[in-house]
Amino acid sequence: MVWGSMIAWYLFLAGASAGAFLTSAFVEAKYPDSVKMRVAGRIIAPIFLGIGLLMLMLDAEAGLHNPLRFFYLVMNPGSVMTLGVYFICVFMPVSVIAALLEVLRRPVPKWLTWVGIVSAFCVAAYTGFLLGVVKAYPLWNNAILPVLFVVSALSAGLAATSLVGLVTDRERFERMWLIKKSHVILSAIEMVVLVTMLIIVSSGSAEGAASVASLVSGQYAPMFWGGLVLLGLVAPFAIEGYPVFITRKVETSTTSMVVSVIGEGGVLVGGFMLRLLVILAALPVMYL
Amino acid sequence: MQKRANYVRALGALFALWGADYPAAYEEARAGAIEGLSVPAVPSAPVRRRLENEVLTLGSLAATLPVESLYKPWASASGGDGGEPAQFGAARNLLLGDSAQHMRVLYDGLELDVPPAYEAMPDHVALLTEVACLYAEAGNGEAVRDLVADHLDWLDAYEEALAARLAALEARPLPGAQHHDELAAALAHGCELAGALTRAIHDLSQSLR
Amino acid sequence: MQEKEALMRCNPTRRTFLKGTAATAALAAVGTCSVTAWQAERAEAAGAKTQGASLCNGCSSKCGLVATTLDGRLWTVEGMEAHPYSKGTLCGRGHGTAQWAYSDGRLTQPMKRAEDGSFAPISWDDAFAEIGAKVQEILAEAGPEALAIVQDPRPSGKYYSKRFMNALGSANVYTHAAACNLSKESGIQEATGASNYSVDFPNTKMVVFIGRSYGDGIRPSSVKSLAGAADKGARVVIVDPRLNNTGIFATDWVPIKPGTDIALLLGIANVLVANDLYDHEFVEQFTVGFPEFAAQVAEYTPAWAEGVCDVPADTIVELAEALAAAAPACAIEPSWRAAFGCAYQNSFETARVVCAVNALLGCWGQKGGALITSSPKVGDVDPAKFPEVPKPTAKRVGDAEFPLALSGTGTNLAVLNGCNDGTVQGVFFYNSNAVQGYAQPAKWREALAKAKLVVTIDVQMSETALASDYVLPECTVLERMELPEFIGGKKHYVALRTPVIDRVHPETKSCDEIFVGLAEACGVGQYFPFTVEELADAQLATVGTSLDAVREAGIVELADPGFQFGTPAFKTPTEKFQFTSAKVAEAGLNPVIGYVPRLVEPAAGEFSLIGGKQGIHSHTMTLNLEALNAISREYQLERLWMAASDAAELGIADGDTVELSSSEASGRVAVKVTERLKPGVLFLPTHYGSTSPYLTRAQGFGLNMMDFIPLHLEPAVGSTMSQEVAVTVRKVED
Amino acid sequence: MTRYGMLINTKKCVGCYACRIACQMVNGLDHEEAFIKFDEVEQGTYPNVYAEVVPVQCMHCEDAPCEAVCPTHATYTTDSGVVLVDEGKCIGCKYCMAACPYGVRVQIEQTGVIEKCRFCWYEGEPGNPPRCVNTCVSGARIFGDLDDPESEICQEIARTNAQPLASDLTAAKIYYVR
Repeated sequence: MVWGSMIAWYLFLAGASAGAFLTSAFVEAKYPDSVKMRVAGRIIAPIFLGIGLLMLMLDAEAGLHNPLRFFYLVMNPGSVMTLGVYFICVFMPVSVIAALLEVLRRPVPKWLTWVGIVSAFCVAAYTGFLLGVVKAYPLWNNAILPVLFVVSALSAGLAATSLVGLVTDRERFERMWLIKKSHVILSAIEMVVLVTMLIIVSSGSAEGAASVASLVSGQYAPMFWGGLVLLGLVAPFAIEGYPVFITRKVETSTTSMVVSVIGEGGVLVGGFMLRLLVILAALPVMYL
Repeated sequence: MQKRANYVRALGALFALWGADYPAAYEEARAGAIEGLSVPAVPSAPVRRRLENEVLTLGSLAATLPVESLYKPWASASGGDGGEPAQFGAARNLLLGDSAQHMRVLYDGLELDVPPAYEAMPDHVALLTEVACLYAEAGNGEAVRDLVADHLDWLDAYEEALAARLAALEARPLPGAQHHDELAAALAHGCELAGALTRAIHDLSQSLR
Repeated sequence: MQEKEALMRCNPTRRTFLKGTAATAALAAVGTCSVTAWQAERAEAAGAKTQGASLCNGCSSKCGLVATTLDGRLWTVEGMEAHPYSKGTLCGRGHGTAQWAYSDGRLTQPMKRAEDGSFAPISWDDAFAEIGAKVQEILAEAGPEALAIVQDPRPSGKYYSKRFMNALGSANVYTHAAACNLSKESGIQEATGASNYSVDFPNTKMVVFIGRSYGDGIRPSSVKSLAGAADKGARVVIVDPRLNNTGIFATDWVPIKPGTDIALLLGIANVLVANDLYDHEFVEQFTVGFPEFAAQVAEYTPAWAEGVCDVPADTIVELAEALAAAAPACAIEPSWRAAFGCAYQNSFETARVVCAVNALLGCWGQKGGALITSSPKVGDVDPAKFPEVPKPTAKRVGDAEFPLALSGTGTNLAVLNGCNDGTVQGVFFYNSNAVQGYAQPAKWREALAKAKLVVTIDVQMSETALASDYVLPECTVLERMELPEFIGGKKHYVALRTPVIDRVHPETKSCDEIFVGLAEACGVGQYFPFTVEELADAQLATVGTSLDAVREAGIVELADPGFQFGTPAFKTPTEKFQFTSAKVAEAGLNPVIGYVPRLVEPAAGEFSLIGGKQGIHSHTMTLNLEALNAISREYQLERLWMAASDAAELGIADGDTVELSSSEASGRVAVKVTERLKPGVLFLPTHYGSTSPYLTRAQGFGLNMMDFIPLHLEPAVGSTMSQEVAVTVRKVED
Repeated sequence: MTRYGMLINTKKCVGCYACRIACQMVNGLDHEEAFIKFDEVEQGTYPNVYAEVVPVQCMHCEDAPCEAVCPTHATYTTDSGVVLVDEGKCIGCKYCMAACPYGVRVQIEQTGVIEKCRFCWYEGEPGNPPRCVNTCVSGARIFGDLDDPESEICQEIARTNAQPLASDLTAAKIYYVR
């Protein structure tokens, strides 16, 4: 396979950064008083994206040797990566300004948040289309992958921001039912989308089936079942779902705190695993 | 600068084939040692002989020579010399690469001629360090900096090559135990020497910045 | 070692490497030229580009090549258009071996072996002196017959080694043939009086390959002519346990049990004779011994043949009838090493049967048939300048025991036996890795250990060099001048190996310089008072051209030999095609061409092991070249081939590691499971398994087939029976 | 206008790797970097087996996926249909390596640039012929202008009805006789 973990990190961090920004916008709208989470979201966004871009540059050796060439990245609008660069050129400054304003305790103007929301969605989606347009790999070349990446980005961003919220502002966080509900829903949606993608890809072509097989039962099965499905989807779904749908009461004990942290962490690990496995397990269409 | 250049040159000279009178070369290297830079211990005579006959001689058993061309692409890949790129452009482990051609141009400029034993290796570390010392002695700091940057940046690759050769020897020991131990000691000593030289060169280039 | 130099001003005790006093002005000049500036400046100024012609040394074809150099450095290599073998193209080896000159794996100075087996550099003068003294010692004690030389013929090598050995009074001059095609050439010699023949591909309707693969043992011209014949719709039959790379041109593949090609051919001969499909006119007029042959061949029915070689009887009948129909524009191809060059106990006889079938088809000298062509001969040169070397009195060691071996090559295994029983005490090897390739390496090492003096002349530290007392480094092919190479065939040519680049290592010498040095050291210098240029010019003058003319053109066409189709004059004692040969009878074998079984018959559970060449390697010489080694590693070409059905039975999957073992050795290697192989047979490419620690990229890479082969010499011919072995295979649980 | 293409006749290719080495030499590649790769294809079972070696290299597709996805437009197509990489612009992001269905793009270790067969492009002209065609020992390769019906390549394509390896994947300009 061409790409490795560096690009997997980049795709995950770009998605999570967009998700974090969207979460903070959501919190600002629904829970104006939850300041800590909002600020956390807006600080996480530029940091994650910054690290992601650094990873991208480290992986592009020729660019690393002569950085001036990165300015050429805007030259081919037909390429999804160039579109991604446009979106990032909007989203990165917006998220940095938003973060600065939050740090200096100045209000973040509405229009800026809306620009951030739109560009965040675009960044999250672009990471999916980046792989989606490549006809050579059936595991990538399907309509569902971008959707899966967006959902995963949202739940990863939410998890990252909630993690901070959980640790710093526990009481209020426990009462933000909408956040906790959306957590569960996002995990559920991600599971459904993932399953449908695997089914469609494996029925699409022989190489698609082989890629899925290598995920489900082959070489990558342990990482797929352990890392992505259990730790990344089922565990968070159960951990978040239990208080929301079953006991319907506010958890305060330290054990539930630890369990929630594990749940949020699981989502993050699952998010990275998803990108890594999609890159590594993809098998090319045979031309012979 | 002069003192550091002398030390680099003394260490570089240790990679040449001295035969019987290597002790004089070692004393001279130790005498010029710069504070804080360790000088490897003098090896025993048989180990030194192994080092010369079986490591520092082309075509010998564990041949790993301090010649710049071996650790750099043979010719500029883009073929920027008014013609198609070279037959073995980017290949390594080949003698008389671009670095050797450039050193020959440099020697001609300085009216120095290369002894026959080094005709295939004008970019041998012994010669490179000697030219560096000549430049330093003439007070031409800029030339020394150029030379160190252009032609003395591959010593870590050389050290790795020596270490790899030692590992290969351990993996497949020679039948003669005594021969094996002496050669292993020679390679280890070679690594030490290369390490000392790398540090000395680094120290020299720092002092010029 | 290093002579003392003028003391340096820097510090009086220090020794200087760079001679001459540096121009102080230049030293102090600011803005000296850095590498990047120099490269940029060099980019504009088009460097001094020169082109030179030479002959590749990748294999014994010695194809013509044109090398382009820039500022004295090799830049690109291409095939020479006018050369009959390369025809403007160059195979993989040609490009790879051009890299030798600059390779880090080269021998750069004479080496001498110490008691503990390690090697240390020695100067040329000391080496010559010590070797000379040892040779004098042997001459005094055991006489010239105790000296011998083994060489893989190259233009200068074959002349100088013979002249050197004969000057010392010894007739023991051998080529590598005993491990190459000695049986085949000796067989063809007994039947037709010529040591080889070629198929007239442009006009042929049908050609049968016995084990030979133009796609693996590549000579560009033969691949082109076969491609041309296939394009014209000629029927190309491949008789080989393995569907080799010539399969792409084949119309049909006849998988056969190894070592039984003789049975298939006799079956065909039986059908031709029994059904009266043979060329009566040719047989009556131009052959002797046909009645005895016909009587004997009567019993070799297709049914009998099927029992021996496992090829269905009706396939044999069909092939015979197809050949008869296509006759005389058809032929059995002479092959090279694979099936009966030096393989089995019946290799010599197989070669004779091949010629017999061609005789029955009446295709000798016919259009599309088997052609015996001439080669240009060098005239006599002025004896004053090039003194005659007296003919040695004693006969060559091994000629008595192996009378059928070609006089031009002899069998070099006689040297191995000679070392063991003391008749040979001093051995020279030139351009030959005998230890690794000519017979089982352990046996060679054992024998050479008994010799008093072993000297190897090579470009790298091969296994043979490791078993020697002295190793003398030759400069590589693009750095040296050699004697003219005369090329025979329908047209005659002469080509020349000229130095294209300056010598990279001044301490290396060319073949002629080495032999002159050795001769002077051994006291026979008076037979070498000339340089290679003078001799080349003299030789070329005898064929109507000159050194400068050939050096300029790279290759010159000589006087037209006036080749005509039609039955050739057979230079046999009877001046006819010999179905029976008196010389074979004298050697104690059945004079009439007939059946000889193979020596080793694999039992149940055992496999036959066959070897073969790959297009990017030449026997054991090229594996350490990085360009070629990288391909072998990337495509895992060192793997042992196994038939899919056998692999299924043994539970072995493609890529598994197995342990291959025979009575002589065992070793581990990865497996290639394929349908292109007859079950019961394993194929191992014969380039791998080097044991020389000096050849870092080759050592321990794959297995060396000769390690597995017991030492057998073919009766009366003396070639090594390189495939008489039964092996077993076991999966290795990792 | 000219549209350069190549014909590879796998019925003549004996798998001798000469084209790979010649290509490495003329493009100054290291030994592990190769613009040509070889797929060995076995069809049928013993003893009716057909084995061939298929050399695969950049197909200089007219709808080149690598050019489409290249963000810096380092990959471009000349007006004579040869797909090239402008080494000065390539950042080594490897997107083209992922997009190429034939997997023939190679990262040059020395510069980090992603390169491929250039038809021996030099000073505005492809090789005359490219070195792999020039050194092919069995004449399995023909290079020429696909727009010129009289050219040797067009006539050979017509005569043998040569087809690209996978016409559904890309509009490749290397035709194979198989």
